[in-house]
Amino acid sequence: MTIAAIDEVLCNGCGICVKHCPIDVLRLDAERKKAVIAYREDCMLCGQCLDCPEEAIRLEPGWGRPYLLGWG
Amino acid sequence: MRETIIQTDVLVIGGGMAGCFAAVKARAAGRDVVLVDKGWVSKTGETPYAGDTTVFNPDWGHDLDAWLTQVHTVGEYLDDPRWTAIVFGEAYERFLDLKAFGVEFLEEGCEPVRLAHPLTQLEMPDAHKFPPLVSQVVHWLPGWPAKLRKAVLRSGATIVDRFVVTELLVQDGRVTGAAGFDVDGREPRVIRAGAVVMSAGGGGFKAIGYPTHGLTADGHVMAYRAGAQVTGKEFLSPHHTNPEAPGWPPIYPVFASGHSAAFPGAWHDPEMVNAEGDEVPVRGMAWHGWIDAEWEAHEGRAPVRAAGPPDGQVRPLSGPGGQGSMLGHAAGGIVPVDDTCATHVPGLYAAGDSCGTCFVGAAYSGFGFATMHAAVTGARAGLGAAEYAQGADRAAPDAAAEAAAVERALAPLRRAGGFGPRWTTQVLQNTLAPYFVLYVKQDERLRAALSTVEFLRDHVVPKLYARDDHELRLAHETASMVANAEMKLRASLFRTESRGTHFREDFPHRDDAWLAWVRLKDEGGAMTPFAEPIPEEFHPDPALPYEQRYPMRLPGEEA
Amino acid sequence: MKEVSTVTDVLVVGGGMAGSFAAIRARQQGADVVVVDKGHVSRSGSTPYPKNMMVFDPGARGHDLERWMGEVALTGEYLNDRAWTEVVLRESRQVFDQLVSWGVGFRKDADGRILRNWGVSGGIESVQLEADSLAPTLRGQLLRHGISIVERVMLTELIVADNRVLGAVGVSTINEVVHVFTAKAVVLCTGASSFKPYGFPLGSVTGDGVAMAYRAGVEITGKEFYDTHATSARHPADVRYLSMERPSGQMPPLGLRTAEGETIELPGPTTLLPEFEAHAGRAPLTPVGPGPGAPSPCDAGPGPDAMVGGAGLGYGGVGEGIWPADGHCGSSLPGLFSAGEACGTRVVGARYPGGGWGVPSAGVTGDRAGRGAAAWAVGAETEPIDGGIVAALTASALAPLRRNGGFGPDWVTQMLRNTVAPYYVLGIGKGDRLEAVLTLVGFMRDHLVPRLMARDAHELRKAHETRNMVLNAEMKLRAALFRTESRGTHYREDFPARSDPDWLAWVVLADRDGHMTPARREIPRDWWPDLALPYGSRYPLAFPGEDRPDETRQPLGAPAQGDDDGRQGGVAGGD
Amino acid sequence: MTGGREVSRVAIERIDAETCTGCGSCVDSCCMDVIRMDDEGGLAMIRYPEDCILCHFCALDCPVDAITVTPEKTGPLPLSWG
Repeated sequence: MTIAAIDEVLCNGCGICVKHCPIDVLRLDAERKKAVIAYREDCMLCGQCLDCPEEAIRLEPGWGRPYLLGWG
Repeated sequence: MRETIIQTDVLVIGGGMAGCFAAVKARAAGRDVVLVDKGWVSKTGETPYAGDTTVFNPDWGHDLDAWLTQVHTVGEYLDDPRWTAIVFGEAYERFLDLKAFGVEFLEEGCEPVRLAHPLTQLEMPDAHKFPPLVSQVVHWLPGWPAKLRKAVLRSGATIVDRFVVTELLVQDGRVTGAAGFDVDGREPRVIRAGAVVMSAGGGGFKAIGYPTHGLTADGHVMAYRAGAQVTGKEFLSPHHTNPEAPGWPPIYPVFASGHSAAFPGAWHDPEMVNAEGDEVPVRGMAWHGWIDAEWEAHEGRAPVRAAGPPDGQVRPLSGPGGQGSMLGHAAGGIVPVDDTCATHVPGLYAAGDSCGTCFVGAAYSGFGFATMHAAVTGARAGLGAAEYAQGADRAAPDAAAEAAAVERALAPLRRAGGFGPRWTTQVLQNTLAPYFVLYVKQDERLRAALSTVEFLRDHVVPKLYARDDHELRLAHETASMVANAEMKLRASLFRTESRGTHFREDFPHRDDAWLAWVRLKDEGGAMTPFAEPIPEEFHPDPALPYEQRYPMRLPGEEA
Repeated sequence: MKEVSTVTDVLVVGGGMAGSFAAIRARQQGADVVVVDKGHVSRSGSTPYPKNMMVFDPGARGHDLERWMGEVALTGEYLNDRAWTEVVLRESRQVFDQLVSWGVGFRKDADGRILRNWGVSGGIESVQLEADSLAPTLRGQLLRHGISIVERVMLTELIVADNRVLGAVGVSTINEVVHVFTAKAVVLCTGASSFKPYGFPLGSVTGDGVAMAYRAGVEITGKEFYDTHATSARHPADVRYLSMERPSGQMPPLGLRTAEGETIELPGPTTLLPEFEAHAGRAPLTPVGPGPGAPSPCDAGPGPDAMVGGAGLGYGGVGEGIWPADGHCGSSLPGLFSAGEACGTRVVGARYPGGGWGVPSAGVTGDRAGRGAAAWAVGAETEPIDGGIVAALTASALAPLRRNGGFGPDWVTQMLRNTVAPYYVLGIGKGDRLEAVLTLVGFMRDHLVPRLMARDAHELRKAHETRNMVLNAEMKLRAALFRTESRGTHYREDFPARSDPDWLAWVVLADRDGHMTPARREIPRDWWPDLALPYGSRYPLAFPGEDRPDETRQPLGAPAQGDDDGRQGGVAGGD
Repeated sequence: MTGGREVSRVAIERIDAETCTGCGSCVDSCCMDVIRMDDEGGLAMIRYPEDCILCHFCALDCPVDAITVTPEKTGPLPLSWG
């Protein structure tokens, strides 16, 4: 895991992290007005979501990848 | 899905430093401009990671010849001094542009603080053998990329974020626009344009540990498929990472602080110690490490430990963190045919890391070079495209061809099944990541990897499928990476010598018969490499002994 | 550096089903026996997992030797060694009785009768082992028979002199201790060869015995065939999520649903059909029916789930391995015997018929190898071993531990797995792809393996396992390249059909002057299929891309001569 | 080398020190030598988590159900040579 969590309480739904993520890991939940980790497995630890004004996003070290066997 | 059509004079693909400059300059020339990015303009590609840029200015006591000599020698004579001179020559104007955009620089009094080349502050074993590293950098202050974006908006250009361009539209041998889709699942689009600027950055393989994440060679591949030539693919910029926690800590906050020169050694790992406890000889004077660590591993002396950024802690190095990371930094890309960054395809212009000016040659000797190269080529491509768009007589759009292009863009979404983009990307990385493929190269290993890449190209890529719009983007990125892999392998096989960051175990020395650029072009559907000779006037003096022509010792050349 | 020396008559390497039978039989013949295992006897290898056991019971309804032989020949596509098939069939009952007498549990019906199920391959019957009964019982029997067990010791090399095996050298996996075994006879019961796959519990089965035997100059066979285990795309590493087979005795799926929603019947437990479907672009594949079988403490699987291949990566299984030179599983190297999945009896041929052939084959070959080794030991003297040889073998066994630097076994294993794992290498082969991968494996063999390093005894074991896996990869690639046809679980896109009679032959690999060299062993003519029969009747299983002018589409596994008394149904678990 | 801390959070996840009696059955159960007894407390410890192949025998054999195994297993990136 790399992007660990988005603090639901702190997140103000501004969408900056969604905009700044270069690989579309984050999406905005329109109803709840909260950013969500939509594609965690694609996170590459670039850290741009740390631009979050509320500091609601936590990253973790360690890069593991689920084994993708045989075929997709 | 409904298909939307946008009309514009100039379409700019990719919203980093180069794309923003292209948009602003084309707009200033009076053209309508649309700037699209698969991410968020100004926060995409390498741009947000740039802590500084290089500015050549005679009034600051800079000597052009000395700057050119630095690049020429470290780049091992594969630079194109004509472009190097253009980039340095226009750097100060672009610097003033940036200030006009509102970008703030670290200043003392009213003068920007100029820092010497960081390597001059390090003990480099062979330093005395190289010409002095005279290039300097200036630092912008945090938040500068947002100013770029604002400048584009102020210019009146239209920004389309989160839009993935999948192919260029070509009609009667001319580029007439592009087609793609919106990653948020809204309608696919066709963008008709009088001219297109490709500024989509370099090409990596989604490596961990260096921010080439979104850079999947989309621009190179689209241009190549449209008939452009590509160069510099045999070079790479090796970057290492920490195997216990690759890519950690994330480097963006450090870069974004605007003080990247502040952290020790950056990616050069100047003090590497091998498993025997011996210091690892650091080769050359390029900013990015060469294959020092890879060679130690190859010789059975791994693990190699070094002080890693950004905290300078000593850790075992792992590599290649780059996994064939970028093309030779700002050295390779789409071949420009003139100084307006026009390409072999009328109507297509290239800028930034997408543009193969070869201005640094076989190794990246600078610091802040890439950003300035992006600004200068971006501005030139923007103006060139604007002028072309003005003169271009627009043929009636071929609606059928446009619809077909959109269908190709959505094809993976239409397939019920096939091969997943993540699996395919992993298989590709597994093929290219081993240091003994793209770092310590050798004919039969390169051919073996190529055979796998050809299988992926012919059998897997046509069957890529996507469950949603996000995977649709992944599928197209995967297809680009597979094509880019073929480019890197073919160029590496073709250059039967070693030079710069291209090292062949089976041809371990420079061979001045190879004072040529390797270019790739499509011939009857076959990717075909050929050598473009470098003008004699740029050759090193053959009378000089090898060691003086090439101060960097390649593996096996140590005295 | 501590060195432990052990002298015995018979050294049995590997403490699974085959090793237990070999050790106990040899002991019963009066030989001193030592069993050495790199793990813990009853928990290492594949013995903890089998669910079914084929038992041929003369006189029992439907137990017709001729017809059963026909079944195996048909599913094995005539590449089974009929002599061994018959031996295993005939002696399976003794093995079963022995297990029962030792207290191994078999599942019974309400009336206390042992459950029987008809095998997936039509009319072959098997019984069901109770979960987690076989291996612990065998361990108890080894101890009861006064056999000394040496555990957590990995053997790295056989000691050979004057064309005779004199013992073996190994290292402890927990501390820096070298073990030197002097033995008159050595029985390799080290199991199958895999590449530490995910999703099928073969992590400790790395072909160590086969590799040691190959390096000692004996012939290896059956390497071109592929293991077809698949696992769950959601949790590919977890055996409980095996979609095709589970350790719990859960039923295999009757079919697969493709991405297009089409349901395809699975013609048997071990075909390349899922690979073919994926290769054609119809993944993801979902197993359908019959759903969960008998629950077991191990069965936490969520039921049918998108399936991916490659789980049993490299696993050869029954009948691939060291070429048996005689009926006692001896080899071309005097004093060296093999049994179980390390022994290349080719008992089931080119494709596994399902229904539990692993257990009886291991029992029968273990029994015979044990007797053979004891008989040899009785007539043999304990030869003094040249200290120089031992010193050299010891040095190479410890070499990875002595290196300051080099390549870590995990990294090299990862490189190897990344290279051979993709289904389009060993599963759906093609000349150029096999050659390309062989190039990279050759680089690993020549450049990486000699520089393997280990930080501790645990990594030392892994370093030697990695070395053996690289060798096994080369064997599989060379054998697959050599067999220029498709047959059973060996498929070549560039040779998509069986080629009779040219390839009615076995492939053997041996070291010839330092080069791995494949060769043919002809199959006796009277074991050939009737070449007058139409191709489709000889080979009911259709390969993609093969030209079947006389297509009959006979479902695979149908009784050979249209004999049908409703025994179809594929209700047995996997092996 | 492994893919990092990630690995220790997957496959065999934890052995509960409170519950573990130090009987060692899990050490015997493990065909991959993942589990060892620690030198101090004589309790079982996860020593080489990256080698866990999720055979589950440690958990199945544990008389006091002290072992947690998760179905997740993430793989190390093939980055590190030595």
